[in-house]
Amino acid sequence: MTATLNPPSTAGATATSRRLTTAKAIVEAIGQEMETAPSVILLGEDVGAYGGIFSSTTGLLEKFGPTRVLDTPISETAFIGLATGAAVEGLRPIVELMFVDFMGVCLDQIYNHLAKIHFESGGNVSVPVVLTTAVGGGYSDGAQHSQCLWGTFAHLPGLKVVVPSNPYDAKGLMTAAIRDDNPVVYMFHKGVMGLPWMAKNRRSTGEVPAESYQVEIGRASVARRGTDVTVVTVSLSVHHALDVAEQLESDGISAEVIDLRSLVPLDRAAIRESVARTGRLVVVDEDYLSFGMSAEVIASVVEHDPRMLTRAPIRVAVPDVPIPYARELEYAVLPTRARIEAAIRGVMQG
Amino acid sequence: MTATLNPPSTAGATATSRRLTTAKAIVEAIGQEMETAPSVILLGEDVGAYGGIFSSTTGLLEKFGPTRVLDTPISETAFIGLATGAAVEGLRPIVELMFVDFMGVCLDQIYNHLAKIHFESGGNVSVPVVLTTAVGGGYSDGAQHSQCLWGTFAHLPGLKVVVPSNPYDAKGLMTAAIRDDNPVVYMFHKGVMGLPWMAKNRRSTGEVPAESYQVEIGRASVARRGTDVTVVTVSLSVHHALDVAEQLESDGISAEVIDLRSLVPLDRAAIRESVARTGRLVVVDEDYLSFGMSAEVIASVVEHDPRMLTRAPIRVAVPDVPIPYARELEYAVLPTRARIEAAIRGVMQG
Amino acid sequence: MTDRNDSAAPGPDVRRELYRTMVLIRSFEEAILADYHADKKPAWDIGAGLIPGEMHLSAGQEPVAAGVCAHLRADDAVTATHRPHHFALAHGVDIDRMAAEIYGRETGLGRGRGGHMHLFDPATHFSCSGIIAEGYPPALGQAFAFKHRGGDGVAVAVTGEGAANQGAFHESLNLAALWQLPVVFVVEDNDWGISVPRSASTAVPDNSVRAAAYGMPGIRVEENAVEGVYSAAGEAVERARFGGGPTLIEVHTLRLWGHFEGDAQGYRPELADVPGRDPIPAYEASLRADGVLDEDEISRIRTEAAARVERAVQFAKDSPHPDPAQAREYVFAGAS
Amino acid sequence: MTDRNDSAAPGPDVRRELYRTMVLIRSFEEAILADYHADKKPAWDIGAGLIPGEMHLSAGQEPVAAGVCAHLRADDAVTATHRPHHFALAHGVDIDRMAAEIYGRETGLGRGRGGHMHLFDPATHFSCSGIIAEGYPPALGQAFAFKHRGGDGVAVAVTGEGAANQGAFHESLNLAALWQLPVVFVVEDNDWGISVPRSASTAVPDNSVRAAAYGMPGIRVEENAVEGVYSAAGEAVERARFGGGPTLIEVHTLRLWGHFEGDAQGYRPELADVPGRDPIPAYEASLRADGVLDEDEISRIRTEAAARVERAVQFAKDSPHPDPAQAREYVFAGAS
Ligand SMILES: Cc1ncc(C[n+]2csc(CCOP(=O)(O)OP(=O)(O)O)c2C)c(N)n1
Ligand SMILES: Cc1ncc(C[n+]2csc(CCOP(=O)(O)OP(=O)(O)O)c2C)c(N)n1
Ligand SMILES: [Mg+2]
Ligand SMILES: [Mg+2]
Repeated sequence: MTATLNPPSTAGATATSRRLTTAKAIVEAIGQEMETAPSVILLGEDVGAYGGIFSSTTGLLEKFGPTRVLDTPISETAFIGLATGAAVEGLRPIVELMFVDFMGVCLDQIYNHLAKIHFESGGNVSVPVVLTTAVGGGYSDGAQHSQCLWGTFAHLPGLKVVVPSNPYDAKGLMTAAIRDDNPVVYMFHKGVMGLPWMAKNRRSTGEVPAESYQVEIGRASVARRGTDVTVVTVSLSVHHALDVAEQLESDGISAEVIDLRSLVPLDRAAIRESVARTGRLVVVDEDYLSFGMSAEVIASVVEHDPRMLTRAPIRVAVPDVPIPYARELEYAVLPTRARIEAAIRGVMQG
Repeated sequence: MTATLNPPSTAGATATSRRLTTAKAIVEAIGQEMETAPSVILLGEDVGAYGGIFSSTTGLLEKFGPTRVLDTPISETAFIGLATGAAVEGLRPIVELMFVDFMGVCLDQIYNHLAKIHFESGGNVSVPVVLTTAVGGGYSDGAQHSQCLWGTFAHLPGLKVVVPSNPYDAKGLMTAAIRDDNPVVYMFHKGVMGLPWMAKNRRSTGEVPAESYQVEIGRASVARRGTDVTVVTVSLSVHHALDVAEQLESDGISAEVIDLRSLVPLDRAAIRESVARTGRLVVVDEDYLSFGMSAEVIASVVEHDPRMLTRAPIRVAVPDVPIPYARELEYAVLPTRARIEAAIRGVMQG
Repeated sequence: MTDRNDSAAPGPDVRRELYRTMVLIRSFEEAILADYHADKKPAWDIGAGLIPGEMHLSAGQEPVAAGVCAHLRADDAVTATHRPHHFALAHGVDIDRMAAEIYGRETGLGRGRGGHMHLFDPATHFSCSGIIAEGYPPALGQAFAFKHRGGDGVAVAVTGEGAANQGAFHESLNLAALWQLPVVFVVEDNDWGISVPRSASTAVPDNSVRAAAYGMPGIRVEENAVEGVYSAAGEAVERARFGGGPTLIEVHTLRLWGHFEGDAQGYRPELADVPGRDPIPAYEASLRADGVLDEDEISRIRTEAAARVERAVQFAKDSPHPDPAQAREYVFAGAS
Repeated sequence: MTDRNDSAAPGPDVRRELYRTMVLIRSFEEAILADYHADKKPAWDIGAGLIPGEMHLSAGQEPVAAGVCAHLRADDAVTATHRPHHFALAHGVDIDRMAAEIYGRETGLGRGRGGHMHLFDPATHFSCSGIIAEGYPPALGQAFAFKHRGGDGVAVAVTGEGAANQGAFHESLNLAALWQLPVVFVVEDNDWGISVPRSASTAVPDNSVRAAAYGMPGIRVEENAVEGVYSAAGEAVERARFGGGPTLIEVHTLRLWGHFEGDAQGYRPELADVPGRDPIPAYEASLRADGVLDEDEISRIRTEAAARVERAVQFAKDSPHPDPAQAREYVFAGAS
């Protein structure tokens, strides 16, 4: 797969597009699919009247009623497992795990059942479930409500993993996820949703076509072209990386920013294609540093050809520490613009 | 940290050493610590009369009685959490998760509680728990009983992770784990235990000193010296790598084998020191390929200096597929001697 | 809790059928037992032989599967446990493809990918899982789908008594009762969870009392009585099918053999008594005494069962092994 | 289930103390409420201000904490939930260091690492957790350690009614009952799990019936009655302390404010009635009517509480922020 050049605020624009937040783009995709496919149902904690703690389901109960949009008890194992069984029988459930941090109470259903049934059945059973979940920190929610953990999900076979960074991709990936016959873990960072009650981020609102469309799962996008250094990242860190790249332009540093969008499948070709041109690699990852995405990106390049890297790559990630509560501490471990900038400057000198 | 040269069957030998299986070495370490420290207790499924499904607790109930060796209900969340609370109050529990594959029913207690309490308490609370668990496949136990998953545990901060490959290290690491004030996940591969009912493996039995000793957590060992290529691996794959290395000697290929022994802390210095000499790297990992140990090992080298690698490194791991049941299929995805040999030969030509 | 409705006692045809099902199951388990052990000697190696891996056989527990599944249609669902053969056969899973899966062949239910703890059969909505109690939640989803589409299908979810202490048990019962899903929860109490006796795992002597925690009917069937199971399950399946919601049934059954093959059961004090508690000879005797079956019929049923199992095993053995070159397939379904 | 023992009704000193505890808690929550919202405007930003992050306040639930903790010693343990302040204060956690933690300061219980859902105080064996029901299992371990060492300490484990449908609840009650651990399980039924009413989450109207599933006594206290809680908890703590094993207590309480701050509660039909159900004025009136407290005493108690809270908040605000250079510390304890 080759990456598509896709600064979504322009390429995604069509005659029918409006500016939406990422949250609204997600809801629109779900609503359109529910409209066309009666088999699509939605369940999870507070997805009904509340509309999703992070506004990922606003208005869907009103539109589709309580037989298709279901608030559940706080029983993640039971209701995620229910989604699996319903999918085996031909429904296409979207099921929300409120925070990815809660995966530990229900991971068995996710990785031993949802993820493996297709394989164990020799391909005879399909399990088309979209598991949506909120990730990320930056607002002092502490060690049990601020994690990204996409590395954990991407390590376990049988799950596709998508992580949109902007409204255009969010809608297209949601449509693709619902139509996919496989389990898809759909991770949205709270900071890209465009929520009215979080720090505002200009890249969380953008042009979104009104009609239904898909963004291909497994395809990275080049969020910004550059020639000196490749910054590979995902989710909220794409915004930060773009901010830094724009600012470094005036210092004569041309940074290319790759938004992976999917971790499984991982668009290794897109990473290599870019690094082949720049020779320099910075990986920015809001998940934990070790045994995760940042190393996988580096390995993808090096196992192809270590000489592609003219400098030692630099990883900007959470340094294997639980996410601290206090703001000063949290921002000392998050991949902030300052850390990204330092890494880019570092790899330019290196 | 620098790796110790430690072919345990010789370096570990002392006047008092006997040949033990890995399982017996583990039991001996636990028994010796229980003898000296009344705070050490042991709990888990079938750890009592049965002696542990993989013989990791044989005879301990008889020796220490039912107040210190406790069979539990099949309630991993409850009894692992119990271990955490007991440790907070000053006991030093060893708690067994029968197969690592079952982590999904109790991961919250492990990674959100056991692992994070020390940090969240600002260092005021310590949680000295040893979580033992069986890993690995190769005997057709299928997709839910054959996983390694050490990459998953190593990715989550707050847990030390040790993975012994032989009786000497198994005893010393167990002693160190019990004495450590931190949670330690102690992963034993069924294939290194020396069980009478599994395929025999000559490296699962070895010299073990009778007295108590520690193997430092976080220190790799050079299981075999070599000059042409560095093979970094862990657990049962160490045995296979050594077998292959011995055999390749006659073809004039000198392979160094690094047994990581610990994944957290990871002995990055030992990896680099070896690769600096050989310039060639093969990583052998029975866990899933992507987003795991194999990439982390490669990244550890490259982020230091990509020029250390004169050839593209090769990963031999489970290719992101659930472990199949049928023998032919399982051995097609496991890191077998044949695959390791091909990788070493490949990296020599490369 | 609720007493079983004796008016639902089975007539002669049903009784014969119950017997036939139990005999078929036992024949199957004996055949697997033999082949499993045949080629693991002299140094017993779990990974060796025609049938490698862990093997949890259901001998002694036939009454549960026979009694429950007698009420099911092929479009009803069953999710079983790590010890699944009796329920698979009683529910009508294709015996040839099931055997082939256990022998790890390409013709198996899962093309040899799953193995004996992972049997998936879309034709009979059958599945099972190697993780304790985690088969319950997917059964809820099957029941949900049946109900959502306006059908009258029922899902049966099975665990052992050891599994009834797992969190998934609780969550599933609550959700099923709350949403009034057409589920029948079955707990097979064989007194043991591997080496741990029920008294060392479960705070109450009778899991059926736990039904009250969810406002659903609960019933315990004693003495491994196939007809007791039949009656209790009949009520429960009917309740589920006609919108009355879930039921919890616990059956006091018997693990005739070890937890898994190779288990010497040194921990089991009542070991010597076990063979005498085999439910099949007992049921056979009662059917003979009641004039439901005579010697000829018994022998015919046994012969037929043996022959059917032999054909299945032969099918398995004659089937091709999976191609290692395809080991990485079936992780993801092709794009839709 | 069991009826509460009215003979254990509290005398005037205890009643005064219950009131004092409730007032202290409310003063604390009001102070946090004010500071939490003070500097998040005009565009409300959850991550901004003196106190950032999610904030779950316990106003309205004071009777539960006051009534339970009145029976505890400092060497008894309490594990609370994401809504932990009332239990922390009632159990005697240092109010200064608790405030400092909430304000994210180096002097906090967790040096600012934990935050309001992660308060750990070894001095009072207090802890809490942001994961629903997952605070129960560690409480079992504390109780186990107390018993194992031959002491008579008791562990109190708290969850909400929503959490009682989580697997950890079931596993913990079974294990505690099985091992007869000195635990008191407390369920705070405030009718809501965020936006989901109890009727949409729980198959039974009364969680105390679930105690029967573990053979332990269960009791429900109605009407947010602090003295009802006091009596029920007195029995339960005594039972635990003297070897009688665990008890389950559910209290029908009240969430006076939103689930977390910023929650507009549009989903809550009875919203207008809520302020009128505040337990503190009601209890105050009854103590006044019974002649236990007069206007002066009430005003003194309120003033003292306000002053204590003000000192704590001041301590917090005067305390240093953590040093970002130490953000990576405390992941592992130093080698022993
Ligand atoms: C979550 C989980 N924990 C532990 C196991 C290991 N295990 C397999 S079977 C078994 C005993 C199950 O006992 P029970 O539920 O009574 O079923 P039985 O084997 O008696 O049929 C155990 C502990 C598992 N498979 N899954
Ligand atoms: C396992 C888990 N699932 C979901 C959540 C998100 N969550 C936090 S509080 C809450 C509601 C809890 O309701 P209840 O137990 O009644 O306590 P209350 O908030 O009413 O005090 C939910 C769903 C969580 N923290 N943990
Ligand atoms: Mg059993
Ligand atoms: Mg509540």
